[in-house]
Amino acid sequence: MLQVSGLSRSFGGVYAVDGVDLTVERGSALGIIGPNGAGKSTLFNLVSGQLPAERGEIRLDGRRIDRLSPHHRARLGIAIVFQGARTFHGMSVLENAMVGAHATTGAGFAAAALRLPRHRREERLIAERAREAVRRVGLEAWADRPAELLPLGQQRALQVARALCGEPTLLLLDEPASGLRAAERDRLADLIEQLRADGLTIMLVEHDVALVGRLADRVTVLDLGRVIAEGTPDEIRTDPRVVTAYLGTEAAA
Amino acid sequence: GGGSSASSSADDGPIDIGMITSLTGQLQTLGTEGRKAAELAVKQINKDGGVLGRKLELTVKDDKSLPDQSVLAFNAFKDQGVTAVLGSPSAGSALATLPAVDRAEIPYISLSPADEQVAPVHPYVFVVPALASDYAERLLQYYKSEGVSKLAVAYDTKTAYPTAGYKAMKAKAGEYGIKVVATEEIQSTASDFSAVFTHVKGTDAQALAVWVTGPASVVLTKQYAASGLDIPISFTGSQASKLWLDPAGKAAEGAIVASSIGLVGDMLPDGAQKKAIEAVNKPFTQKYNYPPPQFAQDGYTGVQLLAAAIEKAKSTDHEKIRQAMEGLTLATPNGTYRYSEKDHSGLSPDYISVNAVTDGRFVPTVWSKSELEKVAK
Amino acid sequence: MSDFLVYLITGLGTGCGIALIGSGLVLIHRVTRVVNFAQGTFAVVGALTAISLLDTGLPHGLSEVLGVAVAAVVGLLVGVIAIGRRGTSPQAALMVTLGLGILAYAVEVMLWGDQGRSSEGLSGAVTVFGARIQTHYLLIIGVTAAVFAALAGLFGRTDAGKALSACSSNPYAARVVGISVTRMGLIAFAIGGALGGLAGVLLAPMNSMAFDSDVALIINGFAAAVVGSMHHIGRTLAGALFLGVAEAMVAGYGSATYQTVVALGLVLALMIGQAARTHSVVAEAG
Amino acid sequence: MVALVGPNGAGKSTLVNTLTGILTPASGSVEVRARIAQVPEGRQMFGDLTVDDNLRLGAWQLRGRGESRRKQRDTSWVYELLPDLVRVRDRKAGGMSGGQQQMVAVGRALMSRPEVLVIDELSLGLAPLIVADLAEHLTELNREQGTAVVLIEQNARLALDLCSRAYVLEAGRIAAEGDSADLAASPDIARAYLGEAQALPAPPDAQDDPGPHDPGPRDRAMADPAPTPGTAGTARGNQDTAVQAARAATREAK
Amino acid sequence: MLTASQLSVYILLALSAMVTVGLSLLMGYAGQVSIGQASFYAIGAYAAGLLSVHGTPPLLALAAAPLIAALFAAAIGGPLLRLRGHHLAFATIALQLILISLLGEADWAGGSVGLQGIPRLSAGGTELGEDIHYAYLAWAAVAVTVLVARNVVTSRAGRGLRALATSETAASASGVPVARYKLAVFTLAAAFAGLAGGIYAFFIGYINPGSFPVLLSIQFLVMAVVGGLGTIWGALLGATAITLIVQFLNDLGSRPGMPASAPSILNYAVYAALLILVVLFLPRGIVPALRDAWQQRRIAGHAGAGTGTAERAEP
Ligand SMILES: Nc1ncnc2c1ncn2[C@@H]1O[C@H](COP(=O)(O)OP(=O)(O)OP(=O)(O)O)[C@@H](O)[C@H]1O
Ligand SMILES: Nc1ncnc2c1ncn2[C@@H]1O[C@H](COP(=O)(O)OP(=O)(O)OP(=O)(O)O)[C@@H](O)[C@H]1O
Ligand SMILES: [Mg+2]
Ligand SMILES: [Mg+2]
Repeated sequence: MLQVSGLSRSFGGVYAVDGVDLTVERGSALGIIGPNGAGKSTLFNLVSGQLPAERGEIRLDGRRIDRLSPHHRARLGIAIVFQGARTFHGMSVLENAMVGAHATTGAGFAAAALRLPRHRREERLIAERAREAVRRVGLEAWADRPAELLPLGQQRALQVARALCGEPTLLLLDEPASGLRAAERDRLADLIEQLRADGLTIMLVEHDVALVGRLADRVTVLDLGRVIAEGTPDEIRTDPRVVTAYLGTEAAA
Repeated sequence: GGGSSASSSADDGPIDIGMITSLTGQLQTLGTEGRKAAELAVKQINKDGGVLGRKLELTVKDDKSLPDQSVLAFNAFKDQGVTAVLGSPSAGSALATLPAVDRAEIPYISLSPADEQVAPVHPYVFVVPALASDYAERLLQYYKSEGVSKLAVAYDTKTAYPTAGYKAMKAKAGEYGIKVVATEEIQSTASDFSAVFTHVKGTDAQALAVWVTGPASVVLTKQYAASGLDIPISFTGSQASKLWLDPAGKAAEGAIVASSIGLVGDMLPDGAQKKAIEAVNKPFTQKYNYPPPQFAQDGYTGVQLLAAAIEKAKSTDHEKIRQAMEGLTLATPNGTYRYSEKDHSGLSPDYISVNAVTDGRFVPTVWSKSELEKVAK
Repeated sequence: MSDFLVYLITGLGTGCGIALIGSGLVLIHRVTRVVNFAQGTFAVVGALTAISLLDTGLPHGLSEVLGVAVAAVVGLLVGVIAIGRRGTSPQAALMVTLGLGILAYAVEVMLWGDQGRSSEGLSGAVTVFGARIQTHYLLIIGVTAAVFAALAGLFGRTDAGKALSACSSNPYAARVVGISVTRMGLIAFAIGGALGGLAGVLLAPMNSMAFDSDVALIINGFAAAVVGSMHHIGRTLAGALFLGVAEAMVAGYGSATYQTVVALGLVLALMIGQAARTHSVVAEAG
Repeated sequence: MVALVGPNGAGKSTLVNTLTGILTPASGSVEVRARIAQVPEGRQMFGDLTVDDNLRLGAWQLRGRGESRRKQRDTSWVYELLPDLVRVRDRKAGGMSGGQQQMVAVGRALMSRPEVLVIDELSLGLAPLIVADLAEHLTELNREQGTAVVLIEQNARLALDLCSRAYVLEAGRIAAEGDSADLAASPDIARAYLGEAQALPAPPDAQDDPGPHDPGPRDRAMADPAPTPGTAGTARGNQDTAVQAARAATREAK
Repeated sequence: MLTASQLSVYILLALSAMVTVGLSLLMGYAGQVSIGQASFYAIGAYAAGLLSVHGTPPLLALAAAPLIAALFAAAIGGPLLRLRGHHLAFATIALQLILISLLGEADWAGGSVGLQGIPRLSAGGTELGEDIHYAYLAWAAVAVTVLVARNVVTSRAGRGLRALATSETAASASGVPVARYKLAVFTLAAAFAGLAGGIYAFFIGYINPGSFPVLLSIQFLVMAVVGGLGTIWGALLGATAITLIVQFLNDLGSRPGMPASAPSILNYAVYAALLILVVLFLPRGIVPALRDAWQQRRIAGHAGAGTGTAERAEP
């Protein structure tokens, strides 16, 4: 469903992503690993449109999207959960999730200002969808709390909830499990598996190789902005290049 | 028709007079001086038995040099049922208040020199300071006497007073056989005017007339002194005070500055005019240790005119006062006013003195001295 | 040709005046994240103090130095009130400096009255390549050059400079590595005050300084500082000089009535140009 | 070496922040007689300074003169420890990748040659390879310079392997403490893992007024030295544990 | 029954309130700083003034005021809103300076003298001569402004705004069209200011560039901040408090018997001191502070959800 070809982006002359090609099948889960600074987050930013690409193209279901604005891509069903917490301050957990619904709703200022029926209908829809999403990630107890006071783990979950509110078809997760304890980690993994079961396509960046092994059915390894290996988790785990560049000996065991 | 003048017509109570002036903001220097002198005038008049045997009572309100605040103040005076209002020195404030004045039909003695207040005439509005156009005419007369035939004019395009002055100068120059060979548009917010002098150097102008208000005039003066431009420079009433003279310092020496006759009172021959001037100068100087600047004399004169009009009208009725004003002739520190139905700015250019700054003082030029002597008697 | 030179140098002169105000703004913001609306006040206080001292017969030089010193103290005071209280956010502090600027009006009117004052600077004019320039401009240009060299050195080379920048870059982290954020901020305000005072005493002879002269000063200085993103010393200087020269040139070859309009317009265009090139991800990074 | 483990929101960060004096305790006191350095939660880069400057500022507190100062400012040994940073040493830290920032944060803390090193999340966003190296280096430090380490680590296994003592935090209180080996065996750990988000102290001022000027946790932590009643509980809860942990840490420092 | 002077104070108060509500929306919800809001006030005033002077029916001219201000905002907003933080703040102030400067030059708009002879509002032959009419008009306009603002902030759009105030990146990733939203709220705020300006023009009957100094913009900013950014009630309260305090101090300063220096002391020092105290001790503004206080009392009151924490932590 997603084809990336020859994608490149540099910062201050140094290439962060350098001619990356990859393909993601609908309903599949692609794991992306690689050393720090390999270009994983940048790749996600390029796909979700946060950064303009310098070269190469991105196709979603065959349609070129690399010139589209981020919110436009969101409307096409691409949702991203950023590395590090990015919750909206001064808004409750529920409201944070509701923001995600922008991708699928349309009532604008005029509708809101004049309280048109369309607006009311949408508000109801958004509200219940947000509740559902919040429940799904296990935050209902926090629904009305200011989001920025959530501990790290919950903030991550909240971002997933926000993404779900947009009913995406492709979900980009950048280190969703970092900072999570085993318990939260498992809950997150379960959630992601459910989502896959619902037919969501997933791209996952993670340094927890075990987690990647559990969730991804294919893994791409980046280093210095280039794809250095590609295959099933097991192939990757034993790939010598990957071991030396990334895993290190005991982690592989 | 004559709006009756509510409370203050109670026949023996004091006569309420409102004064809108700028005690804060851009023009606070002008407003504060005007207030001082106006209060002085009221005190004097009351000491001499008041008007119609009643005391004058002056209430001051601050317009913060902002138009809408002036309107607020005027409305307040309207509620208070004042007999008349002395208006703000700020042109913006004055013009903003006129519509309200026209509706309320309360005599409004304006201390702002904006030409627009009297053309067209607003029935209840009378202007005290000499208009920009009067200064323009006077300066042209002076230049004629000096044999200047080619004149360069620099004026601040963003302020009403200089713009009016420039327009008048350009219009009347012909009558005095003077040609405006260079027009320099300047900006009172600018901090450098070397361009003006460089441009004027390039022309065959014999003198430079400057129309500008506020601090910019100081900057301009200093830079003129350093510019090496060798033709005389002239300023207008806006510079005829220590607000300009002190900071300009040495640079001001020799500059030509037109001013009200009151500013050079002590150099006039004895006579009615000199007495009128000393009536304010002496007590004011006693109280504040410096001679009253132009704006102070305007405030003082404003009160005098009003008092005379009320006296003449034998009533505090707004309409009656207006009529009295229109027929009024009165010698004041600013000169002798002659208001009429058509002319609500009663002062003629003859009462404007053209001075040269010598030893940090305004000294009438020879020509001006002789001119003033004609009216000073 | 010589006309051009006059415009250029006078432009640079005014530009330097602007730059000095801007430098204080940048310094303070770079350490405290506070846009100090009282910066113009520092200049006014410095100038008026120096002028009064000159009137009492103190010699040039000494009077100016004292003026700068007083401005520095005022700067420190402003700092104490604006950021002294724990947990005052930069936005709040901004409003406080704004308030203090207005408060200063009253004090200044009390002390010096409401009338504009000025002093005698370096008198006379020199002729450079047939262009006649006020000597005082050269002084301003010289001092400004020195000040900016010093600032660039401080922030670019020294650890102290880095530590100062660190305070605004991430106050929390600054505390973590043991930098006393508040003390640094107060130091910045004091130096900022001195810079403002310096600008004041240098501009006093060229202008008529009154209690409300700060508005014009701060607006130009703000323009320059913003060109430098409230952070970059060099770009601030460039912005200021650009502003000054642009005004002089417009006045010289166009009409002076449009000098502000054109100059501000150009600065705006410049900034929008810059902004178009940076992207939100990068802007939000760090 | 002391490990703090516990579910998200247990109060570990709040605790160590009171340790290092970033937050002032609502009651009780923390005394630390040692040079203490912290790797704060969420990296906390000096975004617009270069990586190298960030590291050097780590040594800000060390008031050396001349030669010793030069030594203190020398960052080369950090680059040997974290070779990935060499590539970006002169780039702005704000632009760095998550992991690179984490490395800088660790490096910056090490630069101050601390006697007590407090690390809030060691392996956060770091590649396995690096984590291994760092773990090694920490034990080395602890063994050779006797540096005390207070470690918060998502990977409890790793934490307990590294540390001699461990405290299990839950909902702002110490649920268990002791020799990490025993704890590793005990069910307490398991409980700590299963700590439910719902069991967490609810944050205060829930219906807070919206608006961007509403400070986030970080600003807030700095903003009010005396937490609002809402947090007081949490803070007090943290605080008594804080004292103990601090003692533990300083004890090791001696 | 209010006197004419009180009336005119309340009218100007209402106009400030309208501008401030817009500003609070812009700054508090969308995180966009504007120190040049008076520009749109001026544009509205000049639009209404010029149109009516050239014979457009006053009511039509009044209706046009917000539209023209909005159009102007929409036009310049495109490039302007690429700027962030201080850059935007400066841009707005620069914009106002440029506008004032150009108006001073524009003879067709009265130039430096200003625009005279603006007729009074008249609806179908009957003229709104009395100030009281303008008071009704102004407060009706405030009501509309508040209603629209409330509707916007409590909507999908409003959430989008608040989101992009924290992180444009995250907001856009969630499908919020950042640029368009910024422009929309910028335009809306301009419309509010424009409407206020229109009423101002008809009420005073004369406008000149000096009627809209930069200080006015700063005044609006102060009102918004003191009241509490991002709260509509804060905007109203701020506008009211500041206007009334300023008027009070002003009257006090020129009372007979007051020393000559009283006006500047009161109008500058006291005003500033009050401002500083509010900002220092209620940094988030009056309304949020009141809300917090109310929260505390409620929490302290019945041991409800709020105190759960403390209890659990007690030994
Ligand atoms: N905004 C930026 N400015 C400058 N350089 C950047 C920026 N963003 C990323 N880089 C650089 O691009 C490279 C790739 O960064 P990226 O964040 O994609 O790495 P990553 O694979 O996500 O690493 P990690 O696993 O640590 O998150 C890094 O060298 C980083 O320094
Ligand atoms: N500034 C704050 N204001 C109010 N509550 C806060 C603040 N900071 C933290 N909290 C609350 O205090 C509790 C402890 O937070 P803390 O970050 O210490 O947990 P943690 O153990 O570090 O979690 P994590 O493992 O995710 O880092 C949490 O419930 C959190 O919501
Ligand atoms: Mg990353
Ligand atoms: Mg933590």
